[in-house]
Formats: sequence, structure tokens, C-alpha cells
Amino acid sequence: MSDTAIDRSRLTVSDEVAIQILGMNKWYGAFHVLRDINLTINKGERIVVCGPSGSGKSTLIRCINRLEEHQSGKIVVDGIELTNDLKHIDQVRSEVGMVFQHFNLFPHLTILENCTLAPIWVRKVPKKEAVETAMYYLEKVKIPEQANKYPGQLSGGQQQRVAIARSLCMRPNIMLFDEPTSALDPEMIKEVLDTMIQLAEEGMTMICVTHEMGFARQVANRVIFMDQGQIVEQNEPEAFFNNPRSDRTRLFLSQILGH
Amino acid sequence: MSDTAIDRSRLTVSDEVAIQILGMNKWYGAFHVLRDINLTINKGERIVVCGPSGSGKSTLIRCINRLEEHQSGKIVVDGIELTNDLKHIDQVRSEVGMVFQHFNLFPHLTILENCTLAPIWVRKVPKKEAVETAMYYLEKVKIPEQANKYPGQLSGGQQQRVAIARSLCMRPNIMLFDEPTSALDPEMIKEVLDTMIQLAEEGMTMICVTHEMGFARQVANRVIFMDQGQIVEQNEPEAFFNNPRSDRTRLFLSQILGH
Amino acid sequence: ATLDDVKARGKLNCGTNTGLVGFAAPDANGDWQGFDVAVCRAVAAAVLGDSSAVEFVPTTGKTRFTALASGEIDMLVRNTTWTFSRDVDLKFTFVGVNYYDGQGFMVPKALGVSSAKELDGATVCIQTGTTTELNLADFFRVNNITYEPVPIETNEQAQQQYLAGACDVYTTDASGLAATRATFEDPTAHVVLPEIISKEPLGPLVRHGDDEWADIVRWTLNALIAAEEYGVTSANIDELAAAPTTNPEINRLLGTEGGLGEMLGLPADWAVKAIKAGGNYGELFEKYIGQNTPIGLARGLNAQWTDGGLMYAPPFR
Amino acid sequence: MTSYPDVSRETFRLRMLIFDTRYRSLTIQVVALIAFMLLVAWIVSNTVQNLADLGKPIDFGFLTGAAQYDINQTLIEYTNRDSHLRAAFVGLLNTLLVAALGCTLATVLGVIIGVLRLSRNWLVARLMTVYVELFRNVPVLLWIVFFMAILIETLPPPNAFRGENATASMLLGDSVALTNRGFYIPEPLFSRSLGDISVFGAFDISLDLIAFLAVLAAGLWASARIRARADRIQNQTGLRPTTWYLRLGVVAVPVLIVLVALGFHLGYPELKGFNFRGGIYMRNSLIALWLALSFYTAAFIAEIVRGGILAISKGQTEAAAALGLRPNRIMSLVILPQALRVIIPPLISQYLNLTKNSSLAIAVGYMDITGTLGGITMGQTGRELECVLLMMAFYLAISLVISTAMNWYDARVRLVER
Amino acid sequence: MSGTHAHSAAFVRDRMIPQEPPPDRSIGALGWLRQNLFSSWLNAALTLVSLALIGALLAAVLPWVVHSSWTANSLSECREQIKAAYGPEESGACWAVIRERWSQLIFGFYPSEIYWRPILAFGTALGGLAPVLFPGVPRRALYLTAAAPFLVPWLLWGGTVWLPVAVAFGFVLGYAGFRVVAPWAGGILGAIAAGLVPVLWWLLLAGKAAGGLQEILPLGIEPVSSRNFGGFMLSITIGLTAITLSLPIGILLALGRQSRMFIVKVICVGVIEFVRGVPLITLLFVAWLLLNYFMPPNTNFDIILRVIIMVTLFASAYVAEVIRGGLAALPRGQYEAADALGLDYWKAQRLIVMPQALKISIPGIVSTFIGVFKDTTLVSIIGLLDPVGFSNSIRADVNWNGIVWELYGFIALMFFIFCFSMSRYSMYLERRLRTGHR
Ligand SMILES: Nc1ncnc2c1ncn2[C@@H]1O[C@H](COP(=O)(O)OP(=O)(O)OP(=O)(O)O)[C@@H](O)[C@H]1O
Ligand SMILES: Nc1ncnc2c1ncn2[C@@H]1O[C@H](COP(=O)(O)OP(=O)(O)OP(=O)(O)O)[C@@H](O)[C@H]1O
Ligand SMILES: NC(=O)CC[C@H](N)C(=O)O
Ligand SMILES: [Mg+2]
Ligand SMILES: [Mg+2]
Repeated sequence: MSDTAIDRSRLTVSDEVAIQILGMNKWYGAFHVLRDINLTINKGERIVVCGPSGSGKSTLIRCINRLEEHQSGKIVVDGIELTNDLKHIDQVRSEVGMVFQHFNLFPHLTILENCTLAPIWVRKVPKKEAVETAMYYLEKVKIPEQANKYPGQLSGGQQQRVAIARSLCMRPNIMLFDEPTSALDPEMIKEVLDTMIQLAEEGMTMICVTHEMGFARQVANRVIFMDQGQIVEQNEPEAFFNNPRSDRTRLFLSQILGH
Repeated sequence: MSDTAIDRSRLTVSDEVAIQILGMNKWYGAFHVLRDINLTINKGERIVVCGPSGSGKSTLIRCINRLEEHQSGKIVVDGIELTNDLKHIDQVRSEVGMVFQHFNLFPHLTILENCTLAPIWVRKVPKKEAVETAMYYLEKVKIPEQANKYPGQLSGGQQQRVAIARSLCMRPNIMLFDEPTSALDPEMIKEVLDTMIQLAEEGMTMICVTHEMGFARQVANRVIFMDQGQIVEQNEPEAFFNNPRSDRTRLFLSQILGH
Repeated sequence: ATLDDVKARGKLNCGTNTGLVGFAAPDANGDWQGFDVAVCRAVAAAVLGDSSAVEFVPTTGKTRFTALASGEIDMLVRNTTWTFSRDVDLKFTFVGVNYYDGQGFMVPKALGVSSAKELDGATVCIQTGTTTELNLADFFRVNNITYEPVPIETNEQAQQQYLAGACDVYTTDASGLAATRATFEDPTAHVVLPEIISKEPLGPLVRHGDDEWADIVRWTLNALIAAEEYGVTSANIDELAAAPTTNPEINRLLGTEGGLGEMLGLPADWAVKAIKAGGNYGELFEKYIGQNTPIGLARGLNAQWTDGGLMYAPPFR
Repeated sequence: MTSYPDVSRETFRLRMLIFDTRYRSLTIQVVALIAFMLLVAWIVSNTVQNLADLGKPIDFGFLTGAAQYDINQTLIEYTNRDSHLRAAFVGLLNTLLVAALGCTLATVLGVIIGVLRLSRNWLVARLMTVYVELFRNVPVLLWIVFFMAILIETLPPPNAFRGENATASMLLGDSVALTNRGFYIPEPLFSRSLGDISVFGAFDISLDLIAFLAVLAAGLWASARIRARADRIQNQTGLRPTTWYLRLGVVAVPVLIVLVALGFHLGYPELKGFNFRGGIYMRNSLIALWLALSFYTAAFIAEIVRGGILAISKGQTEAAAALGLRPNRIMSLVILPQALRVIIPPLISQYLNLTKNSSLAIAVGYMDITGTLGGITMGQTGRELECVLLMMAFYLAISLVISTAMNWYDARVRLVER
Repeated sequence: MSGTHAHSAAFVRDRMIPQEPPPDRSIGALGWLRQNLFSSWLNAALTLVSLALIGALLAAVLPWVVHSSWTANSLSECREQIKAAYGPEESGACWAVIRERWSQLIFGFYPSEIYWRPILAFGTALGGLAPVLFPGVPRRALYLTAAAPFLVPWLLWGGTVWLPVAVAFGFVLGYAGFRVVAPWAGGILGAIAAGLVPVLWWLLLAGKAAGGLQEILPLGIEPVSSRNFGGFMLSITIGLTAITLSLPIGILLALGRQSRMFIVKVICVGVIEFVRGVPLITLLFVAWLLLNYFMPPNTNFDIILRVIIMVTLFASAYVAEVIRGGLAALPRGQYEAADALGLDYWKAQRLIVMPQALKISIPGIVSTFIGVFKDTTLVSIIGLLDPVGFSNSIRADVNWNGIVWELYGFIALMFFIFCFSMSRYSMYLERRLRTGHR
């Protein structure tokens, strides 16, 4: 994958808990999508979630910023429990950034406006400051020169980097990625992964649904394997890849890596 | 590229001229796309055209079957000069087959219908005969079993092979290929190249715009390098690749092969 | 020419009202009946020998003239007033008058109005494209009172609005008012005001430019009127037409003497057929709109000149 | 480079007209042009011939003659002594009036229904589906006559309001009367009126209205300034001052002052004589036409609105929500700006349709341009060709204006793409 | 590599958790109610308001619909019957008028003994359309499609059988003209010949030939004048003709509008924009008042024919715009591939471009058709007796004077059934075509 040398020792994990999920269950109608999920994630962790299609990976991370509602169990993000309380939801959402598979940039706004929209209207940041922040992050994802273009004028890789910058402009403590590279052409994947690696180096708490196993090995400190709505196995990347303990994991890995 | 062993000695070139282009120029509006092109191609030659994007490769081969009009100079195909005379244009087009980058199959017709359409309506071949011919060529490109499917049901590589078969059904003397593999996934490229190699072995006159240098080395008897609407260099493949004479060629080759 | 067209077609296209009881309305079987319709039938009988060879084209006040001008109908008998501009500017030929009429007003009795002059501020239902529409404007202007016109396409719509109380007054030709009132559930609840504010000579008309055809229609109408004058009725006509009678006038009318039919380009017994189609003018009047019908119009101005009326057929000679 | 023989200069031969790509298209165009001209010439010569035979050559002189008929709803001064041209103009204004009223109501209804169709409430969504299917699958003409029939048959006549034992009564504190002749609503009156001014000597405009509009415009301008200031403050500090009461105030207070100064009061309709007097009288024909056109068009607009909102993918909402935007901000900052681009072009063509459909006014006796110029004037003067041509020209002009507006909008909001 | 992990908590699930039912009442009837009707206060309020609205409407309309008379012969008789049956205060619907005038509402004044002819005609038309509309119908039915345009008018208007034969012969002549001229002078002249020969034939000879043949071999059925057409038969006749004719004309206009030839394009744009810019009613005025002026003196053709011409023109312009959208959506590569295979312009259009463009345009075309069918009611304004026009003349009958809702209700219902099924059909077609190639 990435050729960027990464110094894993610099990736530290604190002892503070960032996200705690306890006995969480979710149904779509009568269909049990997430079953008894228990997961504690500390600040600075980099979690990669993988698993077959339909196993509930997306649903899991969408529950974390309440794009989906869970029906039982408990989700606590940064000390705030997700209930129906709108205040809490807003608070959590402004702590948690999310990057979607299909970028979901706002096509009617310029790149800069995409990035400043939420800080101005949610964080009530003065415009000038918002623009500065936006430019800072756009530079970080290496596309400051595109600031005044519209999303339609950018390549897929550039768009995804804008999406990341847009999330970062809210200065979140936690970033969620839902297959951020799977809609991209091969050349563009690298651009985006590099950006994510950089983020990881800076100590961002990240949960990333991805099948880029190179990325997982290089960056993740934990890999979670899901199937049928359950966490089937989790482990450190080396152990996970070299020595999967469950049969389902082994089968899955053989498919993915043999590919 | 292809692993198929190819016996170059079997690829013969006759002395008869198939295509002759003399001092041809073409403009798009005020933009001079093709500048003083001179090129003679004999029957049985296999020409590979390469060059940077926008150098006019596509335009050149599209001029040969008059999808584009040239403004000065002369193009003679199989003894017929391309003028504004519709009769001549029709004649040339039924001598020259063309395969596009994006296949351009007719999505509302089955594979078989795609292949028999032109023979029936242009060549006035009885339907039965047309179907036989079509099946013959579909077998040749190794997808006779797909005959009754629709293009949308085939993979890209299969579609491109159908596109080749469709051209062949008109029994052309000359085949033009415009980057036939560049819209394909790597696994599918081989299928298509194999088909083209097979064609070459059977003595078809071919002009192929491609950046598949393996194919060029293996099959072409001449490689033409274009830049800025001009033919910058042409040579036999070995000489061309190992010993490019112009600086531009060298630069271009270093980019392409390093890739 | 029109005569040839009609003969070739084998049918007469006659424009009539979309529905005005007594003058022109289809009955339950879809057959058109009425005083105006009878004129069409008489012409058809005279020209084609068959009183049922008529294609009735229902027209509204607004559509009738275009239908005639564009050649869609051969003649128009739709209680149409003979006016200068229609004759001269619109280029039509009025061939005579089959009913001398004038414009009146009808109001519900409950309104307690006894004169048209009391109608200040009233809402008036009025058919568009008619002379009555123009007369009404003049009347209120002259008397310096106001009104609120409600323009309406057909008699039947006017009736609907009038009965629902969407207009206080309905105004049109007095004959039309009587005919309309006759169809009400309770005719006695409505009165026609005494004022007649205009002259409305109603008659058949044809296009300018085909005098032969105009003559045929004109003299067919005259034949009906003259027949009444001479005492030719549908009861005695067979007898009278069988052989020349002592009255040469009747003989010329019925074609047993002279060649009037030939001059028109019609068979000699053209008038016999026309009269037999429904009877003479008096019979038609009594049958469709006379005192014994629900409409109950008196002859009045429409009596023969011999009885002090205006019906005066020029001599047949 | 080698010199090359030039393309041989061919001599022109006749067959090149057909087989030479250069001449071929010319040949076809010339043939098409000639055929088209012949057709037009044929029609024109036939028409001239026919009209000459009838003795009425094309002549627009009749337009200056006295119309002689009365029109019930006149937005400008009109009497039966005025010319046909003025009558046509009265009709034209009536067309524009019903079109404007109709477009407004249709938009309001259409937006509400379109949004409700997306409601998560099953019953409401179904109900709106039924509404849409019902209205767009039945001819608009039928709706027009149907609404007219409802007005005429179900509402009481003015008579019913009369006397001791009246069977009907006015609504809203005796200020509104719904009768089967139409609706009477209070009218604005000014006891210290400024009077009228005459425009080109053709019609009068109330100075009160002008004063009112001028103050209103000034108020709106001030409000816009306040809003701009709020934007500025937000840009600087990030906090947006609450300004709605200020903005309301600058609009409302001066307007109120002007109204008081002019002695504004409402004129209530009163039953006098045969009819109500005073107030604004909306005739049943106007109401039936207005409601039918609006309800019918609203069904189409609802579909457009629904489509527009659905076209903005769920992803946009989710992305905005994930950024922490509140639902109302998501709507105003993300969904609406995008949905409007999808909605407005077809919406404008619905406006065009509504305007064209207003020509069905003739079915209920509403005196629009088809009723005056294309109806009574045509009937009384027998000038079919002239009247129909004028009418078509008028509608063409309208649709030209509207489609120009649409193209302009389209070009302005097109998403920038690669 | 290590030591940085707070959780080396490796975890393996040994027992998979099975599907469990959801905890609360989010399923079942109650759950459905809660989610769909009472999910919030606002929703609950909306639900109640809707229920009240539905209730009020039904309470107002249902008794009227049910408390009805089917047997009376006049409005007053009907009112009495209802009063007698349901009490003196009740009012109800007089469906009797529908019963009595049923055949008129459907067929107008068409002679009742030959009602089978319009029925057969529309059956034929449907049969002709079937192979086009539904894929399952055997190809042989296409013969019916070819015959229908001649058979249907003949059945409707009657007259000599030789006239449709002569008209059909024109097409044969056109084809022959093309075959004779094309090889010698090329496609374009061939096409002109194919257009010109039959037109000349129809204008100059067809009538005489039909007349002559009729003399020799009199074969025919009773002619019916179009004045007698009325009711839904009239709507369907106008609608169906306009719909079938507008498709080919619309295609030609759309192609003309896309053409690179300036003059052709200008003419087509002019026609399309003109027709779309004016209300249909003004076009009907033209049909009714002016079309006869446009024809040579003394040609006086049928008002229904004139109306059909104008409605067809109107529909064509709208269809052209829809098809233009379809053409624009077609990728350029398709044209190029067709060119490269040596297909000429018309063959490329017919075999490659149109089949795809039409498929894309189907929803638009069908909604245009629905619009045209609904707009046939406008002919009542120029005095034709379509259902709406007929309802007026029924009301002009003394017996039924004052009847309103029953007639409008019936007509509206019929139109609703026609239009609704057309729009459902278009959805079906869309769905079928979307999955067609996959
Ligand atoms: N809105 C919904 N309603 C009903 N079922 C849904 C909904 N969204 C997802 N599902 C189902 O829930 C299951 C889990 O979906 P989810 O998108 O979380 O899977 P995933 O692991 O992200 O798969 P993929 O790799 O394909 O994205 C799937 O079986 C899916 O069909
Ligand atoms: N229809 C056109 N109108 C104007 N310019 C054109 C048109 N088609 C191509 N060009 C221009 O002509 C030049 C040559 O185009 P051409 O497609 O032949 O290049 P190419 O060598 O095939 O490039 P590529 O490798 O990207 O396909 C380019 O600069 C292109 O922008
Ligand atoms: N009301 C009518 O239908 C006829 C009106 C009047 N007699 C006219 O000719 O204009
Ligand atoms: Mg997913
Ligand atoms: Mg190219």
C-alpha cells in the first residue's frame, strides 16, 4: 500500500476511554443487525473493522454518531451517553467526524464552503477563523489550491480528501471512516490512505471500516472482525492476520488476501 | 503481457499498399490537430501508434474511416480515396473495421444481433448466413455461449471481444483499434490482447493505438510515436524501444515503462 | 353551389340552437323538434324530398356565425336576429322572418320586481355573442342604472345559474324566456317583466354570395306562410295538390300550375313536400310554441297580415 | 517534409448534389426550405382567396370600433363605449390575474402536498397520493366546470342572507360573504386618500397603492440591510444576532404609519338591493377557475417537489447530520438549495401550463382574453382570423417570456462540473 | 510495535448469537400503528386530522351515492323515488340518467344497430397496439398492427371498402417508388420519391380509383357521418389517432431539431415552439374557424378530421420534446459505432438510435399521451359532443334539466380509469425495461 514509512512507536494510545459500547443490540424491523456488541475504545486507538458484506460494519459505526438508533444496550461517546436527547446527540456529533464511502460533499458549495459550513453554523466560529482552519486542513490533505472549485470539478481521490478535511474542520476527537477508499480508482486510494495515516500519526482516535489490509497492518492497533452482526474476533493486526483464531476469520482472510 | 508464444516469422507483410496518407492536415476549429501526416501502410502490417494524451492518435485513426473529416492532403484506403463522396465513404467503411475504447456495443440488441446487424443491413447478407458468420467469429473470440445475452450482462473484456467480433463480421481488410484495452480491468486485458494477437497471426492489417508495450513488442512490425499532431518517430519495435532516436520518444518511453 | 353540395351530400346541414324547448331541442329519441327545426325540415323536404335528411348542428350564440361562414352548415335557423351589421358586415343574407320578437326580462316572483327599471344593481344572466347582450348594455346605459353581467354560453347553463340564484334576472328574446320558463318545475314562480326593450326579428340566414340558395330558403319559408294564408294545411294538401284547384295562387304554390319549382331548380312539388313536412306556418306555431303548448305564446305580431299581424308572404307568381 | 500533391480540384457534377457530403446537406436544406415556403405560400394564398370570396379581407381596423358589450370584471376602467382593443386588454389583465393567483396557490398547495407525500405518517402520505392521482388523472376542464357547479349549487344566493329569517349568514364578524355568485371580502379603503394618477391617459393607478408599495419596498430594503449586518457580525464573531423582531419592525412599523396616515380602514360588504355592495367581489367564475387550475396544477407540482427532494440523496442529509447540523439548518443550507435547482425548471413549465390552461376560462364565463377577444369580440365582429392570430401572439409572448426566464435560471444555477 | 496498546484484549467469539426478536412493540399491528401513524405528537395530530377529513368527506358523499335511483325517467321522478325510499329530507344520486343515456355517453349519436363497429374498431386498435405494448404477444400480431390504421377508420366511418384499400395502396406505391428510384439515384432521392408518389396518388387518383372499383365491385358498409360521433367514442377516436400519429411525426420533428442542417433545424424548432407556446384551445379554434380558410376554396372537410389534425400537431410537438431528451441522453459512441459499421443515417436511426431513445423517453411519452387524452375534452368548447359536451346536451333535455353531479362524476370516473391505467402501464413498462438487459 503506502510507501510512507510510519513509525509505529509514535502511535500512542492513552488510557482514557473514548467510546464504550455495552451490550448493544439493533434491529431493522424484525431483522437483528447488531447482536450484543461490547466494545471499549480508548483515546488514540486506531481500530480497523472488517468482515463480509452485510455483517453490520456500517451499521455499527453509524450507531456511534447516531445516524442509526440502537434499541438496547448503551453507547457512551466521550462520556456522553447516546439517548433520544437531542442535546446529547448534537454534542456527540460535533465530537465525532465521519467520512463516507461516497464522500457526500455538498455539490452546490465550493470546497472552502463545504469545509466552513459546519464550523460557522454549528460551532459558531467567526468566518475568518473558519476559513483559516479550513485552509489549514486543506493544506494538510494537500489540496489548498482547489479551495474555490466545486466538488464536481475534482477527482474522486481529491473529493475524499476534501471530505476528510471537512470533518477535521470540526476538530473532532474521533473519526469514523466507512470504506473511504472503496469507491476510488487504484491511484487515488493511495492519496487518501496517506492522509489517513498522517491523521493516525497525530494521535486521532479512528475507527475505520476498510478492506485495505495493508493499511490495517500498518496503522491499526486492533482489528475487529464482524460477521452476522456480531464481533467474532478482535486482535492486534499481526496476530489477527498471521494467526486468526476463528474459522470464520480464517475463511474470510483467505478470500481477501488471496484476491 | 501475453504469454502466448507467437511465431513472428509467420507474420508476413505484403507489398501491396493498404492505406496511404499523403500530406494530411486536420484542424478542429482553429486548432491544428494533425499536421502533415505522411504514412504508407502495406497489407498485413501491424502498426502500433503511441504518444502522449492529446497528441492526435485517436483523431488519426478516426480519419482513416472518415469518422472525422480531414481538411487537406489525401487519404487512400484500399485504392479508394476518401473525399466527400458518400459512395466512397460507405465503401471504405465496409472495408475497415473499428474497435473503440468503450466498446460501444448496442445495449438493446443481443450479442448475436450486434454481430449480424451490419452484415444484414449493409452487406445485405441473408440472415442465416449472417448468423453463421457471427457464430464463427464469436467462437474465434471464445464467447459463442454468450450469443444470446445482452451486452449489459457481459464483463468488460467479453464486451470488447464482442466488439472485435462485430467488426470482423463485416469481413474487413483493415482493423483499427483505439485503445481497446484501456477501459478494462487488468485481468481482462489479456483476453482481449490474445484475441488481437490471433488476428495478427492470420495476417490482418491492423492499426492499433495502445500503450500496451508488451503487445507492441510482440506483434507490431512498426511502432509510430506521435506528439503534438505529428508523427515524431517510427521504427521497428525492437529498435524503437531499445534505441529511441528522438528525445521526446525517450522521455515518453521512460514514463510509460517506469510506470 | 350550395344546392349542388346539398344534393350530392344527400343531407342538409342546418345550424340550430343547442337546446331551446319549442324552438330546437332533441327529444328523448334524439330527434330534433321545434319551431326553428321545422324550417330546416321544410327546406330539406323541398330540396331533397325527405324531411329527415337533415344533419342538425347545435350552435351557441357565439359559434353560430362561424359555423355558417366556414361552410360547416348550409343554413342557420337559430332564433337569430336580423341586424344591419350581421347582414352587411358579417356578410350573411337573412331570407325572412319566422318570428317577430323582442328582448324581455324574467325574474323570480319572490323578488318583487315589476319593472325592468327597478333592476339597478341586479345580476343579469346573458348569453354571449347575442344581440341581447348589446341591447342590455344600451338599456342600462340609457336608463343610467348599473348591472352585473354574467356571461353564459348556452340557454341551459343560463337556466341552471338563474334557478340556483346565481343571477337575479335572465334576459333574452321574450320567446326564449317563455320557452325556458316552460321547462321550470314551477313556472308560475317566475314572471316576465312587461318591458320589451328591443326589436328582434328572428329568421333563417345563409351566406352571402349564393343567391340561388338564398332564394330556395326564402321561398320555402314564404311557402309555409302563404300556405296558412291560403288555407293549405297538412290535412288538405294532398287533396289540393292532386289536381289544379280553382285558386290559381294555390295552384302555383303547389306546382300544379306554372313552373315555379323549376325556376328554383327544384321539382314542381317542392312546396307540397315542404308544407307536408310539418304543416303550414300556423300549424307549426300551434304545434310547437302556441297557446296549447307549455310555452303558450300568443300569435301577436306573428299573426297573418290579414289578422292584423306582420306575417306577409310576397305573392307567388 | 515531402511536398504532396494537393487534393485534385474536382469539377462540379450534378450527382455531387446528392452524394457529396458537402453539397448534400445543402441540397436537403434547399429542398426543405422550398417545400416549407411552398406550404406557407399555399396556405396564405388560399386564405387570401377565401377571405376575398367572403368579402372580408384581413383588417385590424375593427379593434378601434366600440365594443358595445359589458365586462363584469374589469381591472381597469372600461365601459361598453370603449374599443374592442381595450376590451381585449381588460381580458388580458384578467388572464394575467387568474394566472398569477393560480400559480401562487398551486405552488403553496403543491409544496405542502409534495412534502406531505414524503411524510412518515402512512395515512397522510396515502391521502396525498390519492389527491395527486385523482387530480392529475381527470381532465382540467372537468375540474373547472365541477368547481363552478360546486359554487353555484352548494352556496346560498345573496337572497338567503336577507330578512329576518335569513338562511345564511356572513362569516368572520359579518365581514365575509360566501355566495353562489362569488365571495365578498373586505376591501382596503383610505379616508385621506391621495387620489389616482392616470398613466398614458389609458388607465388610473391609485397613489395610495403606490405609497404603500414604496414604503413596503423601503422596509424590505432596510430589513435586507439588517440581515446583511447580521451576516457580517456572524462572520466576525461567529455568533448570529437575533434580528427577526427588528426586521419585522422595520417592515411593519412604517407601513402601519403610512396606513394610519392615509386613514386606512376596511370597507365591509353589505347587502344592498340585489347584491352585496362594497368590499372586494371575487366572482364565482374567477374562484372556480382559480381553484380548479390551482388544485389541478398542485398535483403536478407536488410530484415535482417530491421528486426534487428525493433527488437529493439521503447521503447529503446524513453527511450534514454527521457534521452536527440541526434538521432545520440541514433543510435550509443543504437540501433546499440543491432541491430548488431540480424543482424550479419543471415548476416554471407548470406555470406556463397553468397560464395556457387559464384559456379554459371560457367554460365558466370568466372574461379572460379568450372570453373577450376570442369570444365576444370575435362573435360580434366575425373577425375570426384576426382575433385568433392576436390571441396566439399574446400566448406566444407569454410563453416566450417565461421560457426565457427559465433558461436564464437554468444557466445560472447549473452545478459546476468537470 | 507493542506496549502501545491499552487493549491487547484479544477476543474470539466461541458461540454465535442467533437472531433474536426485537424487544419492544416495534413489530406487529401495534408496532406498525405506532411507527406509521403515531410516531410523534405532530404525527398523531396529522393522523387524527386526516381521519376527520376522510370521515367528513365520506359522510357527505357516501349517503348521496348510495341513496340513489337507477330507474327513474326524469329528474323529478327520481327525486320523488328517493324521497319515497329514504325519507323526505334525503337527497341522493340519480344514476338513472347514466342508465338512460349510457349508450349516448359512450357512442354519441352513432346508429345503435351498428354499435358493434366502433367496438370492433377499438378492439382492432388494441389488438394492433398489443404487440407494441406487450412483449409476450406473438410477432404475427404485427400484421394486425399494419392493417389497423386502415381497418379502424373504415369500421368507424364506414363507406366503401375500396377507399382504405386505395389508401393502403399508396404505401405500396411509395415503397415501390423507393425500390425503383433508390438503386438508381440513391437513398435521398429514393426517400423523396417514396414521399411524393403516394401523396400524388392520394391527392389525384386514390379517390377516383376507389370510386371506380366501387362501381365495378360494390363492397361497403353503411357510412356514418362524423357528426354522429360523440361521447367517449369521440374522445377515444381523437385521442387514439392523435397518439398513434404523433409518435412518428414527433420522432421526425425531434430528429429535425437535432439536425446539423440549419434550415431544417430552424423550421422544426419554429413549429415545435409555436405549437407548445399556445394553448390547445387556440389550436382548436384554428381547426374550427380557420383551417377551412387555409384550404383551397370549396374544400370543406370534416370538423372531426380538422380537430384530429390539430390535436395531432399539438401532441407531436410535445412528443418531439420528450424524444429530444431521449436522444440527448444517448452516448455519442453509439452514433460513431453505427457510422463505423457503415450504417447510413436512416438505418442508424431506425436500428440503433431510436430503439434506445424511445426506451429512455417512455415515461415522458406516456404522460404526454395521458395529457392528450385528457385534453380531448376541450373539443366540447368548440361544440363537439364529447362526454363533457354531451353532459350539456343531456341537461338541455327537459327531463334531466338541472342534473349535474351524476354526469360529471361518471365522466370523471371514466377518465380516471383510462388515465390511471395508462400511467400504471407506463410504470410497468419502465420497470420491465430497466431489468430488461440484466
Ligand atoms: N435501512 C435498512 N433497513 C433494513 N435493513 C437494512 C437497512 N440498512 C442495512 N440493512 C441490512 O442490515 C445488514 C447490515 O448492513 P450494513 O450496511 O451494516 O452491512 P456492511 O457490513 O456495512 O456491509 P457492506 O460491506 O456491504 O457495506 C445488511 O443485511 C443490510 O441488508
Ligand atoms: N471534437 C473536438 N473538437 C475540438 N477539439 C478536439 C475534438 N476532439 C479532440 N480534440 C482535441 O484534439 C486533440 C487530439 O485529440 P485525440 O483524441 O486525437 O488525442 P489522443 O492522442 O487520442 O489522446 P488520448 O490518449 O487522450 O486519447 C486533443 O487536444 C483534443 O483536445
Ligand atoms: N338568446 C339567443 O340565443 C338569441 C339571441 C338573439 N336573438 C340573437 O340573435 O343574438
Ligand atoms: Mg457498509
Ligand atoms: Mg484517444
